[in-house]
Amino acid sequence: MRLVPTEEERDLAAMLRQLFADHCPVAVVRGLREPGADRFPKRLWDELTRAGVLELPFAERHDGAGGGLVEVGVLAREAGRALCPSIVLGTLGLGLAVDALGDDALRDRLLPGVGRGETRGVAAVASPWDAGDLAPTLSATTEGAGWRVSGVVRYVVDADLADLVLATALTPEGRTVGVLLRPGDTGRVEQLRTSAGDRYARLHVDATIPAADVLPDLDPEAVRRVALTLRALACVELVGVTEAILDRTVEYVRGREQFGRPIASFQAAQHLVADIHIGLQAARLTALSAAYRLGRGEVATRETAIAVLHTAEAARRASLDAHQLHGGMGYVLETDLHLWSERARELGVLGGGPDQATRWLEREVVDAPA
Amino acid sequence: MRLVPTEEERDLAAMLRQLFADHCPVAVVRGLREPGADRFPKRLWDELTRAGVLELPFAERHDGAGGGLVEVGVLAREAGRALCPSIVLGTLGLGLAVDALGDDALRDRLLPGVGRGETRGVAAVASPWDAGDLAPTLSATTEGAGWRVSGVVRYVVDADLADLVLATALTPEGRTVGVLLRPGDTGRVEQLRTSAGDRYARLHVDATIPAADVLPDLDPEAVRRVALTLRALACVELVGVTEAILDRTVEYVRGREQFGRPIASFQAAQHLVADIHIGLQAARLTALSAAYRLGRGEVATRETAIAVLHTAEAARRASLDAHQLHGGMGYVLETDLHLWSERARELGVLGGGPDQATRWLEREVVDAPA
Amino acid sequence: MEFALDAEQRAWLEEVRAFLAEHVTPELRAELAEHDLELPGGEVAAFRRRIGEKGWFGLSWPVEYGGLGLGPVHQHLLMSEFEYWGVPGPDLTVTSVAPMLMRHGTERNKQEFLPPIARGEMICAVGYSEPGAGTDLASLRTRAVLDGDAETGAWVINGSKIWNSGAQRSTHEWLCVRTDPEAPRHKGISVIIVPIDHPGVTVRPLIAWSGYRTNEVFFDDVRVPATNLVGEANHGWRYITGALDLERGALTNAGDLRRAVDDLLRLARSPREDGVVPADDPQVRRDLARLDADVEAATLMGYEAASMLAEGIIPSVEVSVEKIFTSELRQRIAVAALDVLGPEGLLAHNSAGAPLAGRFERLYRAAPLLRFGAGANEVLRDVIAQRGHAMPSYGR
Amino acid sequence: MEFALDAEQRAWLEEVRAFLAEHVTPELRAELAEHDLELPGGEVAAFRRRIGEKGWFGLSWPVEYGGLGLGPVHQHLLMSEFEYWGVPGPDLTVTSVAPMLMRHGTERNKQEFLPPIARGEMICAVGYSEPGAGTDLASLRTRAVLDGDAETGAWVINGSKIWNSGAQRSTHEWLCVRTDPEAPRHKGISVIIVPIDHPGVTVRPLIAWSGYRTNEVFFDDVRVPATNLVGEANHGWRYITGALDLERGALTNAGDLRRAVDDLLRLARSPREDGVVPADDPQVRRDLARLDADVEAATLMGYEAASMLAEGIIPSVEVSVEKIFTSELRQRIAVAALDVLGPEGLLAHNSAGAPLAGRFERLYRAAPLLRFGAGANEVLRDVIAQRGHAMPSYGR
Repeated sequence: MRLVPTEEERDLAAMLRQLFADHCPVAVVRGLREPGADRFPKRLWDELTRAGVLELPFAERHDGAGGGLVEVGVLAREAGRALCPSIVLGTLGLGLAVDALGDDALRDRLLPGVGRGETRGVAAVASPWDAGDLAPTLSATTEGAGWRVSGVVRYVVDADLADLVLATALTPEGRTVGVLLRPGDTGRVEQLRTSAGDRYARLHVDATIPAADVLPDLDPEAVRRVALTLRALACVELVGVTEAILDRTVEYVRGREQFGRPIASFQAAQHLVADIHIGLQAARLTALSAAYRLGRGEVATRETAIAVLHTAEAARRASLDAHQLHGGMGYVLETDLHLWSERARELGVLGGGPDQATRWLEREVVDAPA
Repeated sequence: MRLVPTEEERDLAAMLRQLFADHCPVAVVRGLREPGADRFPKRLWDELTRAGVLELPFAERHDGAGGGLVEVGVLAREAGRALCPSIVLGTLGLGLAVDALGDDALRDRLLPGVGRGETRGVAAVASPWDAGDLAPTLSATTEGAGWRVSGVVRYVVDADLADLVLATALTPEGRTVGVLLRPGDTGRVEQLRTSAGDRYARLHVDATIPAADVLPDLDPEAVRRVALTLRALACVELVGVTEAILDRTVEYVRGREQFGRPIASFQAAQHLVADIHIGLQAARLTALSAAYRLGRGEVATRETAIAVLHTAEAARRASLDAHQLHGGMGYVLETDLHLWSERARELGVLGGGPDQATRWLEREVVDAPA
Repeated sequence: MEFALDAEQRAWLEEVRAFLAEHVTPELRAELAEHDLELPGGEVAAFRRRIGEKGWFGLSWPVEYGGLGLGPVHQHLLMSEFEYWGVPGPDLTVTSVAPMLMRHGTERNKQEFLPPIARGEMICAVGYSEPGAGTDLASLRTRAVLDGDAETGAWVINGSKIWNSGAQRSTHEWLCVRTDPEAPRHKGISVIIVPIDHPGVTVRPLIAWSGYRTNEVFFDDVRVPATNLVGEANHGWRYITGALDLERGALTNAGDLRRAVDDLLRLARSPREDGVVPADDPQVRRDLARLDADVEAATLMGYEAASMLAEGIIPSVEVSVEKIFTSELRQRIAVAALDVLGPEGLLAHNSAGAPLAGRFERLYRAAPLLRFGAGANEVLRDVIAQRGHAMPSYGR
Repeated sequence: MEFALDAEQRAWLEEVRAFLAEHVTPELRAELAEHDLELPGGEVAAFRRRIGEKGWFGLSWPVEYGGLGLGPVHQHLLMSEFEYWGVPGPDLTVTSVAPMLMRHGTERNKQEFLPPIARGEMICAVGYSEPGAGTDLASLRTRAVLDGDAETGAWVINGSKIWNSGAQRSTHEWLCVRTDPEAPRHKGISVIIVPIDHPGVTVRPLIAWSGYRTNEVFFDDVRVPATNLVGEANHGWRYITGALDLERGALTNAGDLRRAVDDLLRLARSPREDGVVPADDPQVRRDLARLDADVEAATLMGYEAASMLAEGIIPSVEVSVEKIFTSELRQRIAVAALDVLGPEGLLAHNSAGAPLAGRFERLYRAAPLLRFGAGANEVLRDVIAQRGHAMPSYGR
């Protein structure tokens, strides 16, 4: 137990924070949401690639930087702070999934391109309602040298920006295989609108894909670990989002006066801030703990559930109380607070929010023998 | 809809408040808890009887005052404020149960004695864990001119002070009958200790009782209405308890200084008080609403469930935050706050607390068609 | 106390419901969904005319001012029902501005302004808050200077107001201004009625997170007749604070909350896209039951405040409680909906495939407003403690 | 960051557990259940001796003062485990008083007092709060006046202290007094060690709602040697506020909370008297899962604070968070137990038939203490805002 960051972790965080400050200002984030805008953050992507961000967790033989999930966590947290567009962590998630579920040939084929920023994508291996639900919604049967894959994959984030989507499919024998989908080529992409733009899609799949794009006979435990890892990283990202909300809010109330004194000098305002801080401390520790344990190869269902509970609730509280502390000044679109609020909302929902996490935890804790 | 008290209701409340102030000071309440003390509040009982309190809801033909459940509610609330010993409302509850479930002969026989304070007792017609669970824990079979009754009635309040306990029993044919038990005569009374003294008992029943003490073929709806009525009146009593806690606490923080100013001048203290007040407003309205509807003959399961939820939670919050606002000065036994805290705890539990009430409400609201 | 509607109240509620059943047409709903209140001359305007024909804008006004002379409970029942149906009913012009005019206006004010309000021709935006002041109304800095005498002169107005909802579709501004800069902050404030199309008035839209449009309104040497002053000069603080309690009560019936929980119950009983029926899940059931209990409490709070008003008691602490309780409950409903709906609840309001056209997606964005708006909940908690329990001011 | 025990930490925890498995006998448990800590010379005293033999009272002291020189993480592991087992471990005398002596005491203080503390012979009650002052330590009024010089004279002490837990079983009072009444309130405070059996010291018992005994202690012309002054006169505020952060950390590990939730889980899996198995109920399951999640967070908070101390960082904001979080969680556990157990949960602590001997009945009564004690949570929330986020004092 050593719950203080190492010097390397601090340095990495500082480097990333500067990188995002320089290349992911809020204007970039706003711009991607505008109707009709190109949703791909080209310049930011290039800078991140140049800094090696996308190769962070992969082995050196795949041109990676050899980092672990702790380092990816540092990235996710800073990305959350800066509201880094989701295609970045999504693509890293695709890489992590390929790394965990693929064979060496697939890793050799895909990871260098992910690391260099040439291949974009996302992994969609669990239910968007429940990261603990791994039942595939696609079916796959061998067809000649390839596989016939059909069905619908729901609520895929950034499918419009993805070269590859890694999903799972059920074979007639009841085995689960991984399939690399190419949105557009492998079926219709039905975009779904959110308040932050057309970020989700239903992938209607009906295509024959080559055997090389199929990951046969997945180990259910491994798939579960991937699904939980992606959910846990979203928790860490959410910690960053919440930290940014807290910082912005404190800055605002320290500068703004009401009734002839700074809002920050009211005890009620201080206690709202303190409660955000308390929730955040629980969120930060539990999210990092989950990522750490998954990084060691554990199927940390309990820790991930706890992280979801704490991060989602801390983020909701922080975001809604930040609106309260800002009053009207944080409620109009021109002041940007809503950008963080919406990200906080989304990250607390996709893959299952607190209710869903409690269900996992009941099974882990209440049903387990004392 | 007219949610302001009538002048008669206000007058009755004022009369009762004065009565309790004169004859139920906190010293009386403390005294009844002392180890070895006589648990029967003789002088208070006599004063209440003299004032006609115990005949309040019964018809004039039974020597009653002809009031309704709204008047009993006024009494319950003032009784709660003053921590009036539970044998008072318990005996009234017995009377209400006899009135609702008995025939005219039984009413004629028992109600005048209840009203005059000559017959004490309690009704125990539902599970102490769940007032919605009416399954009898006694069995009864005819035996000669009487009935053989056996089994255990659990968590009967004030059985040691009761002349009569009205419970229910299951016949071999699966019908529910009411039985009037005479603790001691009809079986062993096993006293159970609480922090407020030996207030509960398990009644181990194994006796033959005369047919006149059996209420045959009870209407399940009527039993349910009695059980809910007793639970709802406990909610109203709990409102009084909570009001007293709030009043005491406000008085304390207005008088006490910390850091050179009254505690009451801290915004955090004001907001704790405001939140108690808010909870209390919800508790008061929902408890009175439930009692009103039951008094009109409705089986107000939904309203009673809502009352339990709001009153129990408001009372817990009030009591625990009152301790917080009092600090150590409310935590030592000599300052009496714990007397209200324990009553708040008990009334929020017996017959089912918020969890149990939510279960009722789920059936009423979620399962009902839209 | 009576916790049930009496025969007259039931009849009134039936009348209101019959009206709504007749006039809330699919066309009106479609227009509201697409344009909110922003389409002039359309279905909403027609619906307003129908309300006016019933005399319901003046529902609670005394008969002498052309009202129906009905009481606060009637008004509450109507407002709650309109909120439940999600359609616009009597607004602040008739529930707050007109009563202030009746209570505090000069005879000339009443003759000039009440008839057009009753006809629905005059609609006021309420100009209280200023940029930089928020809930702290007393610090307002918009100035009005009298040029000439009180009969024939003119007020010259400079300054700006924020959170000026509906200014873009109003005919007048009910404007709080400082007329005596030397007086202490709560003194020296007056109310002046300003035609919104007067030269020097500029309306700048502000779009809220909920998508709702409000405005910042600028006054640049705006001249209005001296007789547009409401009541007496420098007494405005008393007029508006008295009205705020009433306004708060009117703003915070539980009609929309009852509807939200009913809608959520309905959604929860149908299968989601992943096949799950949320209402089968124990946690969802518990949350829904809990929300029902809270809406019931909120509903009773509304009846209580209306009953008190009917007795001539100003329920200032009670409506503070109600406002806090309902605004925080609204937020909890929105949060619960997130967990009930999962990713489907993130689909944008009015977008294809969003459950109930995304009403809960929007509710999450709309809910914060009433916690900080119309008197921030922190300030109202102070009110409860200080006015309700004589706890001392901490020197605000 | 490392979220798992390393090999050395695991070994240490095993050693602590082995010790407890050997020495927490049924006899010790029985004595604690009946007498708490109040039976002199019995099992508890023997248990304390065994701890002393292991050197664990001086676990975290430097080797030069006879300690083991182990770090904060070791201490945290030990304290948490003792709390989990529900047995008394190193107390404030060794975790708070002794470190203050080491850091601030004179050479003579150290020679005189540290050895008997290490041997377990000297036990201090901590006299900070006074009647009428609560959390506001700086307003203390107990006076000490020096009669004679600083070497050979005596301090003459008058006043009283409240919430003096354990005074009835202590040998000394670690007493905060005012030695310069002219100085500003945070100045002019000193710490003096007073043998509790000195003439003029009176200990009056105060029984708390939890059944726990604390005391009010009166000092009436009590004379102690001038050399019993700790460190320098009038510097006491600095000594004790530095220590309070450490004390708060030591007071608020999550060991007892983990145990409480484990106990509640165990109870919930067995049938109640009405035949219901609470853990089969969806609501109970949800509550228990939620409590488990919160205890996990509290546990990590404890490790974090210990890790920071091990790095030489004083975690003053972090332990304020931990103290608030754990104290409010303890109360939520007690409230949850009420609903899980129903009327059985009302049976008195140590009474026949009460589930787990009524531990949850007592927990409900015990839980409030740590919300207002050891720094009221309201004050600590101010600390988080002001020290953690540079929000301005509101003039307290």
